[in-house]
Amino acid sequence: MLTLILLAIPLFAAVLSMAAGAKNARNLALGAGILELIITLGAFFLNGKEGSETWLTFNREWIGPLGISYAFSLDGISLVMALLVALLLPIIIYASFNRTFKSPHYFYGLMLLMAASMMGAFTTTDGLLFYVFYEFALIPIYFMILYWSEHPNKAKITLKFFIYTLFGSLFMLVSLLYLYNISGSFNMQALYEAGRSLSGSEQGWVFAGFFIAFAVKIPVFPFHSWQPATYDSAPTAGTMLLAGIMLKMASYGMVRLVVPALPEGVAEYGTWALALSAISVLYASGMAIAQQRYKLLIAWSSIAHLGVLSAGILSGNAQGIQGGIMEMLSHGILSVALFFVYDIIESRMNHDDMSKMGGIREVNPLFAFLFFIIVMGSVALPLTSGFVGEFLLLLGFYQVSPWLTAVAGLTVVLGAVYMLRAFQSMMLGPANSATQSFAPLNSHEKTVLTILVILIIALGVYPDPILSVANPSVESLLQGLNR
Amino acid sequence: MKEIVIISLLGIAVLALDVLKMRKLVLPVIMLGLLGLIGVSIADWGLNETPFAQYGGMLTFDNTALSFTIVFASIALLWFILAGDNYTAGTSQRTDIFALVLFSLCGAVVLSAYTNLVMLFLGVEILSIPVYVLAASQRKNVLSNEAGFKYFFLGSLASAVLLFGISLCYGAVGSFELKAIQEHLSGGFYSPLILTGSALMLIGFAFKISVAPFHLWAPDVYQGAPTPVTAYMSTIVKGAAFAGMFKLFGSALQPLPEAYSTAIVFMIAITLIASNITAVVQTDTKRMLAFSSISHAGFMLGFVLTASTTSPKYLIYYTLTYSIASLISFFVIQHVAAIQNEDASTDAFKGLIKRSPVMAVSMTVALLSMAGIPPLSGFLGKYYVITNVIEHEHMALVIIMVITSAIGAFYYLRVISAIFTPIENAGRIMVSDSTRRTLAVLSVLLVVVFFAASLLELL
Amino acid sequence: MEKLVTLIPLFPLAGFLFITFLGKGLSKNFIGGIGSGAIFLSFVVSILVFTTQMHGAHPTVVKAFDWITAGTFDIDISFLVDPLSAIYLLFITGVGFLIHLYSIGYMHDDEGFNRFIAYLNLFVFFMLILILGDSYLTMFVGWEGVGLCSFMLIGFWYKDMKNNDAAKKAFIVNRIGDLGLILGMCLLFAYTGTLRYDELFISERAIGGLPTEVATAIGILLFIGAMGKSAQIPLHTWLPDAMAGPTPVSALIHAATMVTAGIYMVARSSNLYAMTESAGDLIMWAGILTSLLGATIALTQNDIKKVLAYSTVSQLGLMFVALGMGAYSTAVFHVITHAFFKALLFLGSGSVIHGMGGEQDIRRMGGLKKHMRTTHLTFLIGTIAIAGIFPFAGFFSKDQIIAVAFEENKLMFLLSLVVSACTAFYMFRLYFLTFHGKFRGTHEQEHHLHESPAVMTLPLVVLAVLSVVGGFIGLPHAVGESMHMHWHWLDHYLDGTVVMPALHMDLNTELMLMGLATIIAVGGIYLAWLKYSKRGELALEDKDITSATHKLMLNKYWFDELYNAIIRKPVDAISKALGSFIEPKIVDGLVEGTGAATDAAGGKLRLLQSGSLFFYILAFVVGLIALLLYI
Amino acid sequence: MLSEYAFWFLSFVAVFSAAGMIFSKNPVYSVLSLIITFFAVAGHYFLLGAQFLAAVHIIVYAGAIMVLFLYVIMMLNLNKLEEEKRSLWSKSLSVAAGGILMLVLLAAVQRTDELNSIAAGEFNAAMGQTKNLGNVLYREFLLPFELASVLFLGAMVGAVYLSKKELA
Amino acid sequence: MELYHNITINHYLVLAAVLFGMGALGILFRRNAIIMFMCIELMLNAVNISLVAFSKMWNHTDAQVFVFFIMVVAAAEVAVGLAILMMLYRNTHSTDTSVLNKLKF
Repeated sequence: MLTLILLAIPLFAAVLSMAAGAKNARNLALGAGILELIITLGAFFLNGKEGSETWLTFNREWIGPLGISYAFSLDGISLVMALLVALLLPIIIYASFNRTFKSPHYFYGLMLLMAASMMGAFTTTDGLLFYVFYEFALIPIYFMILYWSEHPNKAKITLKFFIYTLFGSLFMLVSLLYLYNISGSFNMQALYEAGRSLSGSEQGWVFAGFFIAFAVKIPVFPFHSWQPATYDSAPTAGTMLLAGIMLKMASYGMVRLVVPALPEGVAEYGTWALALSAISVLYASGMAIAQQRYKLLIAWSSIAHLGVLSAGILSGNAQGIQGGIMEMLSHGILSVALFFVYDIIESRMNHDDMSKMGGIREVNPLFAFLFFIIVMGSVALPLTSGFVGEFLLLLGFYQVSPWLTAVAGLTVVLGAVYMLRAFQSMMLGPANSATQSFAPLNSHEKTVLTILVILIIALGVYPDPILSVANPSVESLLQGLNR
Repeated sequence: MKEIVIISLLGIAVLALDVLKMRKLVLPVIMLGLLGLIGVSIADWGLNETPFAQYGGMLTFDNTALSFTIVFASIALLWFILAGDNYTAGTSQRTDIFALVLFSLCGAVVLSAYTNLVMLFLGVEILSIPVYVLAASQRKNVLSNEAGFKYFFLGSLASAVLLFGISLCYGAVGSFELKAIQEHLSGGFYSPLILTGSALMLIGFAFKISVAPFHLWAPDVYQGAPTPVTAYMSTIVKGAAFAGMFKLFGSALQPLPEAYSTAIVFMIAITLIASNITAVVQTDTKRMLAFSSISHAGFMLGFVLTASTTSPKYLIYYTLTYSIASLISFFVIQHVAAIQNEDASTDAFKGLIKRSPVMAVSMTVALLSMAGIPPLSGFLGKYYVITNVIEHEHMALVIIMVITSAIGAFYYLRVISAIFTPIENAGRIMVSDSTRRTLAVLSVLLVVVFFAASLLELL
Repeated sequence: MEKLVTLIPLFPLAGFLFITFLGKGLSKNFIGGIGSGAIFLSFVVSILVFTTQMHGAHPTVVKAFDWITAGTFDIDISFLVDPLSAIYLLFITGVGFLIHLYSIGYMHDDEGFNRFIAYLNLFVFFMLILILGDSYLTMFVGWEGVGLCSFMLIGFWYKDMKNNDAAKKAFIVNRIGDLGLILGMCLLFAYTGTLRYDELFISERAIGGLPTEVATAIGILLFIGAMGKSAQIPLHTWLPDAMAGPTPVSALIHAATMVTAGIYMVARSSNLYAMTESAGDLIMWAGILTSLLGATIALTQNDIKKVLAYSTVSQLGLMFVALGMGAYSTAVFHVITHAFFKALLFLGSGSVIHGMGGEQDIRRMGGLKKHMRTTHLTFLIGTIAIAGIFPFAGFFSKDQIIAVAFEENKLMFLLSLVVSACTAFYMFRLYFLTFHGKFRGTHEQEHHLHESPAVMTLPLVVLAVLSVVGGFIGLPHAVGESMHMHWHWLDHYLDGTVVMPALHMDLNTELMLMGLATIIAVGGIYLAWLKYSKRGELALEDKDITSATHKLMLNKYWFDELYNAIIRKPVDAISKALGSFIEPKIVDGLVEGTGAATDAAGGKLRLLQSGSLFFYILAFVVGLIALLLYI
Repeated sequence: MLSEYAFWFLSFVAVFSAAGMIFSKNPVYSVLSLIITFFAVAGHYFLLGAQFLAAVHIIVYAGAIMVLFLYVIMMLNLNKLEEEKRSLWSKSLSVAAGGILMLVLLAAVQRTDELNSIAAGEFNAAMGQTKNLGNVLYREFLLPFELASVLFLGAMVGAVYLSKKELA
Repeated sequence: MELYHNITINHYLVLAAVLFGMGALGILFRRNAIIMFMCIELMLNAVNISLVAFSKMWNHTDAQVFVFFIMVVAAAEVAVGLAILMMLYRNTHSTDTSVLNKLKF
C-alpha cells in the first residue's frame, strides 16, 4: 500500500503541477517531495514490525499469462533506495529555488515524474516493470535537458545520452527476456531461479547483456562518454537528479537482478566486468585530474566512484552489496552537494574555471567550510558517509579479486589528488579580483548545504540505521549462493 | 458476413450521397457506418460465423478476424476524423477519396477473415487497387503520380508473383482451402511444388508489407503519396497485409520448414538494418517515417516467423499501437508541412512546441512510442516480438533488433529535438478542434494501451 | 572505571564543537582555556584508566555504538582499554595538554586562533580514537582523522599557496599509505573474517590459522600504511614539508603523536608480525634506511624546524628498526621518550621562532642563550636527551634499541651507532648555532628578542623534566639493579599485550653497550662543539656549498625531484593524454565513430533507393531468385 | 495425337509472340504480338477442356483489355518507333536476371514428381462447360463473385476519379 | 501426370514458367510503361495456363473459376493502371518509366 502511495504522490503531483500552472509549481513540488519523505520514513518505521507486510508490499496481476504483474515491495534494500529518492527529491527541488525556470510547472512536473519512475524502479519486484521504470526515467530528464538547458550543443548531447543509454538498456531487455523465457514469469524470485538454472557460460552471456545496460548508465569505462557532456549541459537540478539518483537505478539493478540471478555468470565469466570497473576508476580519475572546469571534474570523479561501486556490487558478497547500498545513498547525497556547490559558484562567477578562482575561503569562510566537508566526504574520509560505502565495497571486492582491488583502491589516492586540487585552487590562496566580491550564501543556500553536510556526517558516523535495515534483505538475497 | 455487407454498402452509400449532392452527410454517415461495423463485430464475437458455409464458405469471422476488423474499423474511423480536415468538405474529391478508402477497407476485412486462397487474392486486390489510385490522387502533383505509378506497377508485379504461388500450391494440394493445405502439410513434408509456391506467396506478401529486399518502393511511395494516404497505407494496408500473411503462415503453412525460418530471419535482419540505417540520413520526416514503417514491418515479420507459437493477438496489439502512432505522426506532418510550402523536413518542426503544443506533444509521444520507450505501448509491441523471437532462439536476430531499435530511436529523437528547439517569431499552427482532440486522445491512448495491455488477454 | 574511557575522546570533541560553533566572539584566553581544559580532563581520566591498567586490570572493550554491519562483517565504534592503549592515552593527553597550553601563547596574535585550538582539539580527538579503537577499522577512523587534522593544520595559513601544497602533499602521501592499510585490512578480513583486535589476537586468536605468506603480505600492507603515517622511506617526503604548519602542530602532530601512530599500529599487531620473519626484515631495513637518511640530511639543514623534522624521521626509523627486530615494547619506549624530548625541542624551537619574529634559519640566529634563558636551558636538556646521554630519557630508550640490535643483527647495530653519532652531532650543531656565538640576525630582530611568556615556557619546563626522568620507565637491568628501581618496567607492563622478545643479555654486555653508546654520543657532541662552538664555524650559505655529498644531503637526496619525475609528471602527462587524446579520439571517438559510420552507411544505403523503377524491379527479381534458389 | 501437335504449336506461337511483344520497338506491334499470344493461350484452354474460359479469355483479353491498350497507345500517339536509350549494361543485366529467373522457375516446376502419383480421375468433359462453371461460380464462389463487384466498383471510381479534369 | 496424349502437367508448368519468366524479363528489359504493363498481363496469363492445367489434373472446376476471377482483377487493374498512366502522361508527356525518378534516396 505504501509503495503505491510513494508512487502516486509524485505522479499525482506531477500531473497537478502541469495542470495548475506556473504560479505555485515549485512549492507544490517541494510539498510533494516532503510528503514523500515523510511516508518513506514511515515505511522505515514499519519495517520489521509485525504485520507490516500488507503495508509494504503490493501485488496485482498485469498481463497474467505473461507473468507480468504490478508488484512492489519495500524490503530493506528498496527502503534504502526509496529513502535515497525521497531524501534527495525535496533537497534537489529546494536547491533549484535558486534559479528561475521558464514554464516551471513543466519543469517541476518532469522532475516529479522522474522521481516517480525512479521510485518505481527501486520498489518493484517485477523484472519487466523494473525495465519499464528504468527506461521511462529517461524521458523526463531528456526533456529537462533539451528544453531547459542553455548549452549550445544540447540537442546533440541529449541525443547521444538518450540513444546510448537506450542502446544499453535494450541489452538488459534481451537478457531479461532470456531469463523470462525459462521462468515464464517476471517475478524476481522466478527470475533468480531461472538464472541459477542456467549453465555457467549461458549465465555469462546473460550477465553481459545486463552489464552493458548498467555499465552504460552507471557509467563504467568504456561506456561512459555520454556522461560528462550530459552533466555539463543539464540544468543543475537535472544533473543532480541524474548523478544523485538516476544512475543508482543501474547499480540497484545489479544488486537486485544480476547478483542473485547470475552467480556463476558473474564469478566465472564476469571478471572482465570487474576489470572494466577497476579500469574505470583509474581512467576517470586520470580524466578528473586533467579537468580545468569544476563541473567536469566532479562529473569524472563521479565515474571514478561508481567504478568502485560497480566492482564492489559485482563481487556479490554481503560486504560488497551492503557497501553498494551505502555508497549509492552516500554518492547520491555527495553528488547533489557537489553539484549544488557548482550551482553556487556558477551563479556568482558565471563560469567554473578553477584556474580563475582562488581565495574564496578568505571571502566566504562558511561556504569553504561546508564545501570542505563535502570534499572530505567525496574522498571517503572516515566518519563521512563516503567512507562506509567505499570501504565495504573495497572489502567485498577484495575477496573476489585482490589485484583489481588494488587498482580500484587507487581512488583513495587519486580522489584526494583531484578533489584537494579543486578545493585548493578554488577556495585557498589569496583572493583575486574576481573572487573578492564572492557574495555570501543566502539563507536558502545555507539551508541546503547545511542539511547535506549534516547528512554526510551523520551517515558516516552512524550508518547503522541504514545498514541494519538493509542487512537482512541482503542476506536473504544472497541466500542459496554459495559464496 | 454482415461486416462485409456493411462496409461495401457504406462505400456505395458514400457514392450515392455524392450523386445525391448530400455531401455534407458523408462524414457522419461514414462514422455511423464504421461504428455500426464495430458494433456488429462485437455482436458477432465468438460466433465463428462462416457465411455460405454450405458452399464451402470462404470467410470465417472468428475472434481474430473480428478483432482485426474492429482494429481496422477504429483506425479507419480515426483516419476519417483526421483526414476530414484535409479534404474540403462538400467536394466530390472528398467523397471519391473516402469511398475509395472504404472499398479498400473492405479488402482489409476480407484479408483478416479469409479461409481460402481465392479470397486471399481478391482481398489483396480489393485492398490495393483503390490505394493505387489514392497514392496518385493528387492529380497535378508529379510526385504523387510517380508514387501512384510505382506502387501500382510493383504491386501488380507482386500480385502476379503471389498468384503464381497460389497456383503452384493449388497444383500440389488440389484445393484453395487453407484447411486443405494444412492437412496436406500435416506430415511436415513440403513437396518441391508447394515449397516453390509458398515461397512465391511469401514474396508476394513481403512486397505488400514492404520488407527487404522487396521494400524499395515504400519510401518513394510514402513520400510521394498525399500524407493522409500515406497514413492510411502505413496503418490499415500494412496491418491487413500482415493479418493475411499471419493467417497464411500461421494456420495454413505450418509447420514452417527450416529454410523458411532462415529466410525470414534473414529478411527481417536486412530489413531492420537497411531501413534504420537509411532512415538516419533522411531529412524529410515523411520519408524518414517511411523507413521507420519498413523497420516496423521488419519487427512485425517477427510474429510471422514465430507464428507457430504466437497468438495473433500480439500482432493485433502491435498493429494497433503502431497504427495509432503512425496516424498521429503522419497527420502532424501533414499539418506542419501544409503551412510551410509542403516542407516536411526536420527543420520544419523547429519550435513546434510553441507553435502547436498539442501537436508537438502528441507527435513526441507517437515518436517515442515508435521508438519503443516504455511506458508507451510501442514498447510492449516490440517486447512481444522479442520475447517470441527469443523463444524461438534466434539470438542473433534479437541482437540485430536491439541494435537497430537504438538506431531507430536516434532519428525519432532528432525530430523531437527539433520540436523542442525554440525558434524566433514562430506563428501558431491552427488546426481544427476535432483534430486537436483526436490527436490528444490518441496520444493518451498510447499510454493507456500500455497499462491496459491485460485487456489483450480477453481476445 | 573503564566505562569512563568513552569520555576521553569526548572531551576534545566537545571542545572542538564548542569552539567551532559557539566560539565566535569569546576571548582568546577563554577559548584557549576551553581547548586545553578539554584535554586536561581527558588527561585526568586517562590517568585513572592508566592506574587501573597498571594495577593489572583486564583489557576491556567498551562499546559506544553499532557502526558497520554487512553480513559477517560487524564493526562497532568501541574502545579497547589495555596497557598499550592506556599508556598511549597518557602521554598523548599529557603532551597534548602541554602543547595546547603552549599554543595559547604561541598563537595569541593569530587571527585564526579559535580555529587553531579547535583543530588541535579535533586532532586529539582523532588521535584518541586511533589509540582506543578496538579494531583496525576504528583505528583507521582515527588514522584518517589525524591525517585530516594534519592537513588542515599544515595548511593553517591557507593564504600562502606553499603551505597548501605542503598540506596536500602530506594528505596524498598519507593516502598512499592508507591504501596499503585498507588492502591489508581487506586481506586480513578475507582470511580471518574479523578486524577486531580481541577476536584476532586474544579471545579467538583468529590469526592463528594464517599461512605465513599471507601473514607476511598482511604485515607488509599494514606497514605500507605505517610508512605513510610515520614517514618511512619511500613515503617520508611529506614530513619535512609539513613543517609549514605552526610550530605547536609540528610538536604535537609531526613529532610526538601522530607520526608514531605507525609504531603503535605495528606494536598492536605484534602477534601478527611475530608470525613472519620477512615482514619484520622489511620493516627493519626500511627503518634503518630512513633513519640514516634522516640523520644525514639533518646534518646539513639550516632551518631549525627542518633539522628537527629530519631528526624525527631518523628517530622514527630507529623505532621501526626495533619493531622489525621484534622489540615492540622497546619501540614503544622510544616513542614515549621521543615524544617528550622532541615535543620539547619543537616547542623550544617555536619559542625561538616566536622570539625571532618568525625567523627559522639558524644561520640568522646565534647567541640566543642570553635572551631566552628558559628556552635555552630546556632546549639543551632536550638536545642532551636526544643525543642519548645518561641518564636522560633518550639514553635509555635508544640504548635498548642498540642492545636489541646487538643481539639480533650486528649490521643493524653498527648502523644504529652511526645514526646515534649523527644525531648527537647535528643536534648540537643546531644547539650551538642557535644559542651560542653572536647574534647574526637583523637589528630589528635583536631588538625584538625576548623570552616567551610563561604559558609557553611552563610546558617547556614540564617537558624538560619529563625528558630527564622519562627514561626511568624502562631502566635497563644493569642500571635498575644498581639503583634499586624497577627495571624494564615498561616491558613488564606491556607483557601480554605485545609480543616480547626473549633477550638474554648479561650485565657486562649491557654495560659495555651503554658505555659504547655514550662514547659515541659524546664523540658526536665533541665534534659539533669543536666545529661550531670552539672554532665558531658557521653553516654555509647555500651558494657556497661545493661538496657533492653535501649538496646531495642538503637537497634531501633529490627525493622530491625523483618523485616529481617518476610519479607526478607521468600522472599529469597521462591524464593530459587521456583528456586530449584517448577520451575524445578513442573512447568517445569510437562512440562518435559508430554514429558517423551509421551515417556513412546510411549515405551509401540510401543510394539503393535510386528512384529507378528498373532497379526496384531488378531487386525484386533478384530477391525472388535468391529465395527460390535458397529453398 | 493431334492435340499433342497442337500443344507444341500453340506453345511455340505463344512464346514466340511473347518474345515479339517484348523486343518489338513499335508499341503497336507489341500489342498485336500479345494478342497473338492470348489467342495461343486460349487455344491451350481449349485443349485443356476449358471451353468457356477460352471464350471468355478471348473476349476479355483480346477484345477488351488489349483494345484498351491499343486505345491508350493511339491516344497518347505512341505508335511510332521509340528509341529506348539504355546502356548495354542494364540491358544485359535485365536479360540475365530475367533469364535466370526463368531457369530457376523451370528448375522449380521440374521437380514435380509428386504430381505423377495423383490418380487420373474420370475426366469430366463437362467440367469446362458454361453450365458447370456457372454452377460453381454462383454457388461456391458466390461470395468472391460479389466481392469482385466491390473491386470493380473501386476500380471504376478510381479510374474515373483519376481521369476527371477539374481541380487539383 | 498425363493430361492428354503425351502431354503431362509438366509440359504446362514449363510453358507457364517460360511465359512467366519472359514476362519478368520483359518488365526488366523495357522502359515503356505500356509494354511493361503488357508484360504483367503476360505473367498473369502464364499463371492462368498453369491453373487451367491443374484444373484438368485435379479434375476440378474451381481453378477455372479462379482464372475467371484473375481475369476480372486483371481487367480492373488495367483500368486503374491505364488511368494512372494517362494521368502521368498528362503531367510528364512521357510513358518512359525512367522519368520517374523524382522520389529517391
